[in-house]
Amino acid sequence: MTAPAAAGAAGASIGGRASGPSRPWRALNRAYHGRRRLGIGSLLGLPLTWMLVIYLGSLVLLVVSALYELDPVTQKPTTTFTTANLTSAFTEWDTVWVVIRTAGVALLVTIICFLISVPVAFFVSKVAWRWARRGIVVAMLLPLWAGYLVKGYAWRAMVSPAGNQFAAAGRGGGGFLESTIGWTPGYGRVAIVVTLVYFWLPYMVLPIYAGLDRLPVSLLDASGDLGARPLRTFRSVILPLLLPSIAAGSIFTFSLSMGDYIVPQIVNQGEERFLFGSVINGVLGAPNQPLAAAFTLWPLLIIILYLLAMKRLGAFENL
Amino acid sequence: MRLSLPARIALCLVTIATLLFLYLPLVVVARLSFNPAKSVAWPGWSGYTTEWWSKAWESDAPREALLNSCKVALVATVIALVLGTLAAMAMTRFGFFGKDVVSFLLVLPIALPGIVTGIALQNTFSRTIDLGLFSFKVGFGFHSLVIAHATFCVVVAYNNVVARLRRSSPNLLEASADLGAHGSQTFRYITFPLVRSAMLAGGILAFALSFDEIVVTTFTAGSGFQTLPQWILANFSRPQNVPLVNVMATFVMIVSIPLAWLAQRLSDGGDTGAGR
Amino acid sequence: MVSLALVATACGDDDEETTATEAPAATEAPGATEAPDATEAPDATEAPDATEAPAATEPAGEVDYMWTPNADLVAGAEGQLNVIAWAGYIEDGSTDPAYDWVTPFRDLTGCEVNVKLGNSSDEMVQLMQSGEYDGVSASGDATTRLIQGGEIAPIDVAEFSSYADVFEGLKLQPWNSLDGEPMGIPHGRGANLLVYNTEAFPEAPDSWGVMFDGGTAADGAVSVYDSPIYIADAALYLKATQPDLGIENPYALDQAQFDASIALLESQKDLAGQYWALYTDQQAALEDGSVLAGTTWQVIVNLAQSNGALIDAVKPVEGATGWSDTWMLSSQAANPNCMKLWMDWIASPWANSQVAVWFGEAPSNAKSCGLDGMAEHCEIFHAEETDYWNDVWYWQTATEECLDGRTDVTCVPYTEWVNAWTELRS
Amino acid sequence: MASERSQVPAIQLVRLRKTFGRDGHDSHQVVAVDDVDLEIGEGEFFSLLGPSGSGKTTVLRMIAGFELPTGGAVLLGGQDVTRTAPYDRDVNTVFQDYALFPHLTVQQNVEYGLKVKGVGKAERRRRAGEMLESVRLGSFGKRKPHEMSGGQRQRVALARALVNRPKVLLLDEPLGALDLKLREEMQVELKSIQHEVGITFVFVTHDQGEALSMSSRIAVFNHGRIEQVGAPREIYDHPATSFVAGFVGTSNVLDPVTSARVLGVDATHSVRPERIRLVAVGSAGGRVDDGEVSVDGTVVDVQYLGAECRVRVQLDDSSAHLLASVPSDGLAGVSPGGPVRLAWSRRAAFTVTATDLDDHSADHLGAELQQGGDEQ
Repeated sequence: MTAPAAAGAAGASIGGRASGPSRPWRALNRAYHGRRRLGIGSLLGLPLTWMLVIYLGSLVLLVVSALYELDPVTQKPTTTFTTANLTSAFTEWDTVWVVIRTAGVALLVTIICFLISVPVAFFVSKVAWRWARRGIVVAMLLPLWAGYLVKGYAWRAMVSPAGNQFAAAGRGGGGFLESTIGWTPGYGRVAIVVTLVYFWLPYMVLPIYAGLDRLPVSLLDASGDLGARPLRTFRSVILPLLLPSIAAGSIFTFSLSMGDYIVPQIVNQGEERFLFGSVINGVLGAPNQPLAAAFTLWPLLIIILYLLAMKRLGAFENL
Repeated sequence: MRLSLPARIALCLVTIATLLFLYLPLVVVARLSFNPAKSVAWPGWSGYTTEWWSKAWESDAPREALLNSCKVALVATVIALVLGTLAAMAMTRFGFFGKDVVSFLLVLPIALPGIVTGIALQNTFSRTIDLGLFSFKVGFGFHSLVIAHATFCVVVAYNNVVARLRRSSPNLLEASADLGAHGSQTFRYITFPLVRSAMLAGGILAFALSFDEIVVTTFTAGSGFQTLPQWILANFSRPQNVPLVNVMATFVMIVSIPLAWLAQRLSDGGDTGAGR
Repeated sequence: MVSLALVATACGDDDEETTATEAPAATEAPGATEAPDATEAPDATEAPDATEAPAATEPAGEVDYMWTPNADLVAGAEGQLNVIAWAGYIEDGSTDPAYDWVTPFRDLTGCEVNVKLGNSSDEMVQLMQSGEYDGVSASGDATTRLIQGGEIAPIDVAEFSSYADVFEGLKLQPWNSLDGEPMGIPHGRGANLLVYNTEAFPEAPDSWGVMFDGGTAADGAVSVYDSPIYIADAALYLKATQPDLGIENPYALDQAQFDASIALLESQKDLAGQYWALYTDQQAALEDGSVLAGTTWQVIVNLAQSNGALIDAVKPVEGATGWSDTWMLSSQAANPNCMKLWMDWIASPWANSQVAVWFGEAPSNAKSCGLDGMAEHCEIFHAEETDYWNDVWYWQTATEECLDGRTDVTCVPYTEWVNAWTELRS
Repeated sequence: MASERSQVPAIQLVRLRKTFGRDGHDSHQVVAVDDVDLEIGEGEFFSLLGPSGSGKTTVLRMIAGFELPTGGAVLLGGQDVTRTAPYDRDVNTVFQDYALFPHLTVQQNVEYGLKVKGVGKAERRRRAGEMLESVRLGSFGKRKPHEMSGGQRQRVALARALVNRPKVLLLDEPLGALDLKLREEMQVELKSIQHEVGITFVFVTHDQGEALSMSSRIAVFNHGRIEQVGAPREIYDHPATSFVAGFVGTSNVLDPVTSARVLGVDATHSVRPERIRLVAVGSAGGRVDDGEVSVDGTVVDVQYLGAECRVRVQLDDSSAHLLASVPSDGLAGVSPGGPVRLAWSRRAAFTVTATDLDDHSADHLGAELQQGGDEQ
């Protein structure tokens, strides 16, 4: 008959080179058994402390620092409380207008990304030859790796406008677009939007692709079987099911566009401070740290509200 | 869903156009790195020189910046992996009050615009923090960059590991304990091997994220420490160095492509242990 | 004199050029490395800024740097220093091997130089407030803020051998001293010039009216400096064109004067084709002809001309704003000895002349102009002409207490300038 | 087998209780296991049977040590292990999804338990090899789990647990993922393995047929409580409660009103369909034997199941339905809408305690009707 397991365990020593945990380890392991809170605490303690102390703490400090007055001569924050910075950030029409404009651009970028992503993702996941799918997905991902500045710089070289009759020798041709197709948006708003779309497009394509990939073909067939034309199927079946994926993608396209200030610097060659990021950067450099802190409350609020809205749509499970 | 042939062709064309849109600028930069002139004007296909490549090779500043970027990214990635994996294990193994808040907190650094994160961290690091018993100042330098980068890289590591753990059978850890393995053994023989490739994929992504970061870096880098993106940004405003920027940009692209491919493979593949 | 070699290297970095320029040749100093045709551009000789570069091809390495480091400071040298500087103020030969005043400094003192480029005075102040840097090349519109903010440590001139040679007119100015004590070492000065395209303006313009009134070929293609301090340029123009406003000093504006300046800047938006914050933006625009006139720095003119841009620059009749930069030591400097050595070095005759030629400004060290090949540079930049600088209004920080001595009104402080500029630009 | 063993039960559950939900908030709490007392003897093949959500799996997980009881105690071989960690219990588990380690080979999976206990390499290789042989997977050692079929994985999971020679083997619906044919094969195999190794098997299932065919004893769970413990025949023939009657096999449960009318006893009764005869169809008379009771009704539905048919009858003067299982060849003239008379032995009807059958198990019951009585 079978030897009881205890004998099996005793047999351990026979095998030599016992690999069981040493005594202190055993004690520690036993201490954790059944103690759920201890388990959660020791796993989550370090990351949570890090995020709370370093990140959330910094955000709180930032908000607090918006409440201090700026010394007009030395331009350093004083220890006097004031609400002037908040007033200036939230009631001055010029500021609010830039915020609206920036949110508008971020939304526009998000919508354009969405409009491009859906047909592309649909093609890759449902139409393209099976062997090509993976390749196309990787191909979509690779430019993400080329580096933010590299790509920004690339767009500068793309849209660089042609010189006029006063241009120096060799400077008449303009960038790639001008010299090959004879047209370029030039530096400015269009270039900003195009560049932002370029930057964040893969962030939208990927979640939508993943979402479509999870969507069984039978569902689409069923819809077609019930008499829905493809567009109807798209609107009534695909779109609602894709909503979490779209929401996840839009977090990136929206919030990354919202805070950008490098792109306007690279492809906007000194027109007005088009995006709010540039304004914040300008104020910070003024230097007016408290006012800059007050200004950052705008994107902070907008993004947190946006995140909460997207979370309701289930975006976080699709990030 | 049956699509008509024209619809399929249209979708295919949109995809091709998108790929062109994604790659054309990169090709332009790569081509410009061989351009004899120093401007961003398109040379056509006439001029060609490898002068900039050899200059970049000899130049100290970009090489040092590249090295700095690698150092920061490496250390930040390691920290992010530890924090992200711990968080992922906690979040998949336990249900607890405030779990939503934790996941929100983890996503926040990457979702908030870099300029907000940057200013917030700069503000904190530059302060002398008085805790009564002792006071300290984080200050700026290699360490401040690592802290900042690790903070927004955590979510990348976390996402990868969580995805892997969610795809794995929830019973694996219980099975291990059931077979007599203590917590430490279970981690060593089961949990770690399971998430290893996900960690590697997350690590590569975190590395790339850190390596490429410019906004938060601008705010949290100290004096005398320059990463490659900082070097590139600084040299946008130095006309003499524009060709070197092209070279470094092209170099980074060439190096990162195999890495990207590897990360993609690792995060897709791996055994999932779904049981059935 | 061994120092003949000094500007020789300015000719270029490859052998071909060094030998080719045996005879004195007009060179648009800094960038002329790759395009020999640009160096020979016929217009170049007419350019007032063109740097004379006699081609004495003496071997490098035997250069007399005309500076002996302070032994006490060298003894305490920390091995490195971190400084904030304007682009072009610190060159280690990586941009152009002919311009390198960092390597000799490192060899002489053992101090590595780490540079953070400041894109504007405002940014420099912000960076200095972080306390991370040992020093800064501060313009007059930054120094007041820095000194008042306690960022700057006073200097003991005895530690600086170069100080004695600095032009008297630059010493103990309001922007580089506190209560009669020097707060830094003057570095050089220059005027903000009016740049114009020589094709669009066959006849050189002589008034800032090109930028404010319009009616010229440059309408819609005017390039404006994107900084709050530019409000002073508008005020300076109003000072000449609307005397009844009573502007005495463009940095001392009461509310009415300030509002008039802002109104002028608002109307300028129709003429503007570019607001530049990065000097390369303006340089590129000058080269491709999208900008036909604008406020500029000499260094930009030099760089653009070396790329073949058909441009020139003048100081208009209304006078000009300008800068007198000062190297200052941070009160929180981690490497004070290296910083002091650097300040002394940069104001010494050889290094000072290198910077002046590269950047395109008047040197601060009187002996610099005595170096071979420097005479013409000093003449072009009016280094030794006191009169020239009379109508140059060096950047200063506006304060509530009017800088022109008025006591019956309060002036608009610089923070308001910043707010007004932010509003204007958004 | 030593006699002393049988005196100490392999497993004892004493007033075992488990609630889920937020601590300290009674209103949110769900009682999963409610004061369960149970003794499982050495060498038994014991099944925990019940619908999903009835608490049987939670009991199993508490025996294994994966869940801490909210109250009560778990004793293994007379020893209190209530708060002992899983790795310190002589118990092994076969999981529903097998939980094979995906990154390890089959051989490594089986060796795992020995390895973490420090058994030497040669020894554990030998024992794992033997174990794999005994589940007829001797040549599969180098494969990865995902390269195996469902049945093979199931046997690997079994081997991985048994190689540790546990005192008790816990099986959590191990056959649930297999198709019908394979499942029947494995039932036989499991039974023979249990016979061979002679250790206690605790088998969780919601499939009453499986439980009846394999077990030495069965505990029927409902709503966190044990409704009945007994040998399969006892459970089937004498269900203690209406729930057991309905859940194990198919049963007609007569409420007290109907019982009073038909049987003359005012209590809930249960009758198995196969005990009911069709004594008369239409006007044709049939004989009701002594000791039999009879009722009249109308045929609602006839379900053909091959060897037999199930006839659903609505009783006259009542809304109650009865199900009769009759041989297919005795169905002449039976058609929906026609009158019938049903009869059964008084001894076939037995009193049960009325317990509720929740919706879920009702569905399950419906499914059981399809399979008919072939489990018996």
